[in-house]
Amino acid sequence: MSGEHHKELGFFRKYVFSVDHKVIGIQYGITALCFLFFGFCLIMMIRWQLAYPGEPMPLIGGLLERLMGAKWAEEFMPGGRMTPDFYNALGAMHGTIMIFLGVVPLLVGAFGNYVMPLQIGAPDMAFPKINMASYWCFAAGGVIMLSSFLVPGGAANSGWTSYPPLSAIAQPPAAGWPILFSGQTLWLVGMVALITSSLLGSVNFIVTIIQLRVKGLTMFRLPFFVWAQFVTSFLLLLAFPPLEAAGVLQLMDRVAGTSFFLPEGLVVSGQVAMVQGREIAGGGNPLLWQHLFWFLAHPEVYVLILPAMGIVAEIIANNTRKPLWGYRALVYSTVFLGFMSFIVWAHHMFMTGMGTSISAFFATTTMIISIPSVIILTALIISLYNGAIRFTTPMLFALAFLPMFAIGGLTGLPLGLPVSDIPLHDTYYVIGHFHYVVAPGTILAIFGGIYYWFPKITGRKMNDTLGRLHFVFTFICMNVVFMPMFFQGLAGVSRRLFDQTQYSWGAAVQGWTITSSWGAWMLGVAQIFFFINFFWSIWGGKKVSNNPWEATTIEWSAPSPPPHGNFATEPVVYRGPYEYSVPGMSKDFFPQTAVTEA
Amino acid sequence: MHRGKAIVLALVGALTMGWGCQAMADDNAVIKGKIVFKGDVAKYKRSTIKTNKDPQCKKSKKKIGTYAVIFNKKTDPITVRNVMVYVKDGLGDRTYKAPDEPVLLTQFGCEYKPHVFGIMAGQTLTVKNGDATNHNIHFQSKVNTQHNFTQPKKGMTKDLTLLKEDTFFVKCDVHPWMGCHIQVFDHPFFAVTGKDGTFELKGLPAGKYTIEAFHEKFGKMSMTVEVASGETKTADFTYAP
Amino acid sequence: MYRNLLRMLILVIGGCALMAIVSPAMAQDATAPSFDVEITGTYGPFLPPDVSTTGHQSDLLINTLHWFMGVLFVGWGIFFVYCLVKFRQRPGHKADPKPVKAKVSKYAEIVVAVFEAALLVGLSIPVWAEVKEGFPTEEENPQHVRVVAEQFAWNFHYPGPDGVFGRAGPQFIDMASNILGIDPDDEHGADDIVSGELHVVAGRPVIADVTSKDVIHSFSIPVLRLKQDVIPGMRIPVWFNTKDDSAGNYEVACAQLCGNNHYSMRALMVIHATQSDVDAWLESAKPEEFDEDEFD
Amino acid sequence: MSSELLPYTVKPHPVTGVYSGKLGVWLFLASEVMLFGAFFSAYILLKVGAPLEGPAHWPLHSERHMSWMIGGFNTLVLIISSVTMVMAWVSLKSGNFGKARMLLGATVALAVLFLVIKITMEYIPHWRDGLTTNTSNFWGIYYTMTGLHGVHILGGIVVISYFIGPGSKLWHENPEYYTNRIECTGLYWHFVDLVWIFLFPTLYLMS
Repeated sequence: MSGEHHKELGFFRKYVFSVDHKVIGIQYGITALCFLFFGFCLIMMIRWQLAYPGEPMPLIGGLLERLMGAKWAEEFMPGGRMTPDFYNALGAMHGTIMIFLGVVPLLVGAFGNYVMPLQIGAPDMAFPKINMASYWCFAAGGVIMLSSFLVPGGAANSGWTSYPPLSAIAQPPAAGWPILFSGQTLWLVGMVALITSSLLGSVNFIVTIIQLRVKGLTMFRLPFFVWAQFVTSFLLLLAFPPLEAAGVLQLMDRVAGTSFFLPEGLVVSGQVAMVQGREIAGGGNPLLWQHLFWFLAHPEVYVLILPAMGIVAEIIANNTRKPLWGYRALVYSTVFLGFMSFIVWAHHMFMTGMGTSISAFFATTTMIISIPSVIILTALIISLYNGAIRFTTPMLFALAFLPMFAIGGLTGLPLGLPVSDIPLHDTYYVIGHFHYVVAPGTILAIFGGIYYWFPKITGRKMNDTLGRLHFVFTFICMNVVFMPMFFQGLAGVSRRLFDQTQYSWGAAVQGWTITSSWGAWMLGVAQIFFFINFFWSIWGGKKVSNNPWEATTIEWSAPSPPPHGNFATEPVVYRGPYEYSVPGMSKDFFPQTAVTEA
Repeated sequence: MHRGKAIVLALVGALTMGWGCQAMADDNAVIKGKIVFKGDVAKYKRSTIKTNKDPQCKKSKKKIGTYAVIFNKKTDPITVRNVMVYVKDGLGDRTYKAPDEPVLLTQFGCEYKPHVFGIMAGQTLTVKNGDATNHNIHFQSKVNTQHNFTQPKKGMTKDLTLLKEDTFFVKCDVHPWMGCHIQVFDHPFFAVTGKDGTFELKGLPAGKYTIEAFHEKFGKMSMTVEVASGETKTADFTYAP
Repeated sequence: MYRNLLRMLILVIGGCALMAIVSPAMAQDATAPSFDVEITGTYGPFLPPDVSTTGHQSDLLINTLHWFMGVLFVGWGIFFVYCLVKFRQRPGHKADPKPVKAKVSKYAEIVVAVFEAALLVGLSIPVWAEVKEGFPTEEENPQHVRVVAEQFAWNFHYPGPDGVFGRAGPQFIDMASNILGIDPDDEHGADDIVSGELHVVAGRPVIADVTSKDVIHSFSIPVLRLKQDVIPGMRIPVWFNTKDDSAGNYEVACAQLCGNNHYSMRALMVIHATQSDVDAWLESAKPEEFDEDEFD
Repeated sequence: MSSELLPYTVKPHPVTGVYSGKLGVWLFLASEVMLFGAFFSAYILLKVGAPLEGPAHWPLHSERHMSWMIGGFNTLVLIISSVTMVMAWVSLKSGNFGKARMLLGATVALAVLFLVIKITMEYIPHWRDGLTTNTSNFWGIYYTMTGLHGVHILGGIVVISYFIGPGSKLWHENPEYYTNRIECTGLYWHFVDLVWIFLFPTLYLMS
């Protein structure tokens, strides 16, 4: 960090192993968008199997055989029909990739890295080299995860939750392959790399927000987005280590023959106390994993939603031309949400044989945590009141986020109450619920964020017509995909079924499944608008000023794109983040850094 | 070594299904015998396996029974079926090439056919689903890859090769009663007793061999047999549990 | 701006309609479940039929919650759309930065909290205590059955006429003839019956001990609103009772991913009208000798 | 990297009172507490849930063949290394780089001694006696936790060696910055010792 180099950096130092938070943010963004698309492709394949179980996949089946070779196709998609193992692998990897390689790196790694230092007026992150290390750990974890598609036996196929004993006994390494080279083991190794990445990142974020705010920027003058990143970073910092511990323990179970998650008297496929062709002692506890896993994975849910709320809040304040309603309530709710998210984890485990008192405790904490979510949503909706709403492209996405998140949040209620959870647990209702939060919720917010900050990153605006088309089709298709899932779930269809028509309740709602699948493929097609718009606008978009949205927060006072070091002179902050439509001013926005009206 | 190579050539030419080979004139020693049972036959009654979990099973085959112990009650003395007899030791460092013909393992009536069989390392094993239901094939191998795959449709086949010597059980996890026993050899001298309870190891070069019999319930038994060129010797095993 | 909104609305509705028309046309005949018997009841996009004596309570909770969610969502939605229309940017309209005094939202939040608390304390907790821990007493003459899950089958262990389960241990397991590993030397085990089907009597409570041999499964019977994860190494008792007029054939499902054939881990549950029907079935499920000459 | 250091890299922030690195290390240690906390929770859960008899039972204290003497000696080694670490930082504060370097060297030497004792006198003999990772869950978690702690020690050795060797250039360029870095390393090192101070009674003394 001591480098006093004035010379121009070479290509590699500038674009590949860069320590500039903006370059790293873009690296994160591009990589994560690729993963997001890859994860989406996986689910589009799954949707075929769900809609038309056992039918050979048109086009894609042949294409994959070409691409991956006949041997691979023979193992995973003989004759273009996917095997149940491959189906499970696609499901598990879809979840893992979307959450850990797609959405979180986009929200935290890309938006957080690029926007947050600019919004606090800092020249860079507090630890630029650690920032770079964080990105490369993430990239390594991603590569390890993806490489597991190529080992015999395929990628991890025990669900993204990887419940042992299944995950401990699944996928023994093929003869002649090193012990680490089986899908589930690679998944665990990849997770350890990703956890390291998020640990490095979260330390960096917290230190940056605490130490590097410019003069005058008190905590309550921070944009809500920064607050969201701040709380998110604490969640990542404190919730991920237990999963790392669990990952190490499961790795030991798979590699070193321990039985942390394997109880006594296990009979797998008729063999007593034999796992992966090896005798085990037994005496472990399968529920230990679930506790450690959900201790992470519930805060993880808030990691997925808080920064998205931050993005939406920024866009709404900017496009209603008035301050956010209840800024302090938003901040307090977010902090409270962060705390509470650590004591609700066992509501994912109501069906594991829980007694009344424990389930009542976790149901109560779950009901309590729903209150701040309601407050945040209400505050964002009330912010529209008395505004002058501009229907810009990012605003459309931000507005759509509100009802979508409302559906996602509300459908969490029947799952949070233990009794109504009994028929709904592990059904498509759950899938519908959390996809409404993460897909039409978070992903719409991400798109909104891309449209919103694109001018800052490139100096050009994305095309509005294409943006609107993208929005309309994405919004419709998302609902066509996920709304039927509630009906399937109520009907009793379990998740993760290779062929739900085996069950009479599954066969009864197969029509809905097909609707949902078509929605997913249409959703894929709708993204063409985005791809064209995104790549075309980088070079051909309309050139705009430094502050095209007439926004108040600090990032808009920097040049677009910001140079190395971000600000020509260190900015000073004089007021809160959302001083829009201040009475008596000629312009309807009053930037944080402006001394007086310019 | 010369003789060994000759055998290999002969095998390549004329081997069918792993055992039974047309050997050259001086490699034609034969060891044959039967597997006799002395003991209480009534103790090992077979019972019907209830397949009503999956109605498709009955559509292929009306009734199936437990398979661990099957006697040939009509032979005299009573002999045991599904015993694997093979040369354990005595072939020295001769090497044998696996035949091109695949070994077929069929799932029919929710039962494996054959129930016990041998295969040479490198030989193709074709697994076929003959039922209109979903079968899962789970190898409990120790040395070879522990294949675990599914054949959801009737008529599906999959070719596998097992590369190393191994003895293991194969199970269907969808129909838990289904099981079969595979032994992988690096030579062609093995046989499984059938309805007459006899076995024959043909085409052996002259020499002193340890032959072993294996039954999944009664275990292993071995004896030493010396054969001269062209000679036929009898080696009977008796299980008396 | 109005025209833009209108255009978008048309696109949204038109798109939805198009999808709704096109997609079911692509539907195929769903493969019928492959049991020999007909499954009782009609199934559709809402809750499946309920044949248990307790299920109406969770149904009540689910229905109440959905009405509540609907009211909240519509309320939010009306306000949302009102804001979008009323406060759209247009010439002559300016934003008013003064924070509105929104008493309504505060009251709404309090109502939400109180309603949730009421459902939790009034319905969820007591019903959970009843469903999960309110086991029938011996006076109510419950039927006892052991449920042993394995990849990928449900095994139901009936104690036989003596009413006592035979001792079981992994060392006795033979997958073809003794799938649960019942000790052959235990006299209580001699009359035990093991089957892949669950047979119960309408109106007689059932206590089932669920265990697993290998991985985590979930014992799920949607028509009974029953679901219990099956954890290896743990023996978890569950209970249920069926309505008097519920005789018929139903499905038992596995609701927790348990491996590649998770989807085919399905069993038949038969609710008989009378105890004698169950006894007759148990008699028929006894092991019988296999005559190899006839069938080989 | 800009030509100047970021603000508060060396000097403490006027409001928070710490420089960025120190805050970062404290946050990192908070995360480490969660990591080892999870392992200790797993230990307790496994111990409580272990079968009472049979091969997988939790070995009694007398069955463990673990000498509290070796463990105790190792504890002492680590405590001394913590002291040398603090002394190194104190010497840097008073500007005595030579002495600090020697003390850092001593810290590394003690850390290596710890690992050598751990491996040659415990791991290898235990493994030879057939006490391996799949003997029982006690041995599994013993190897996992001490192994993870060993990895932390190894990490410390690498970092301190770097500051003795190539990293020491910084002392001549910016002594305060260098001193800060040694302080951060020291914080980490004390934490690693602290983990051992929890591990030692848990694994060696409690029955």
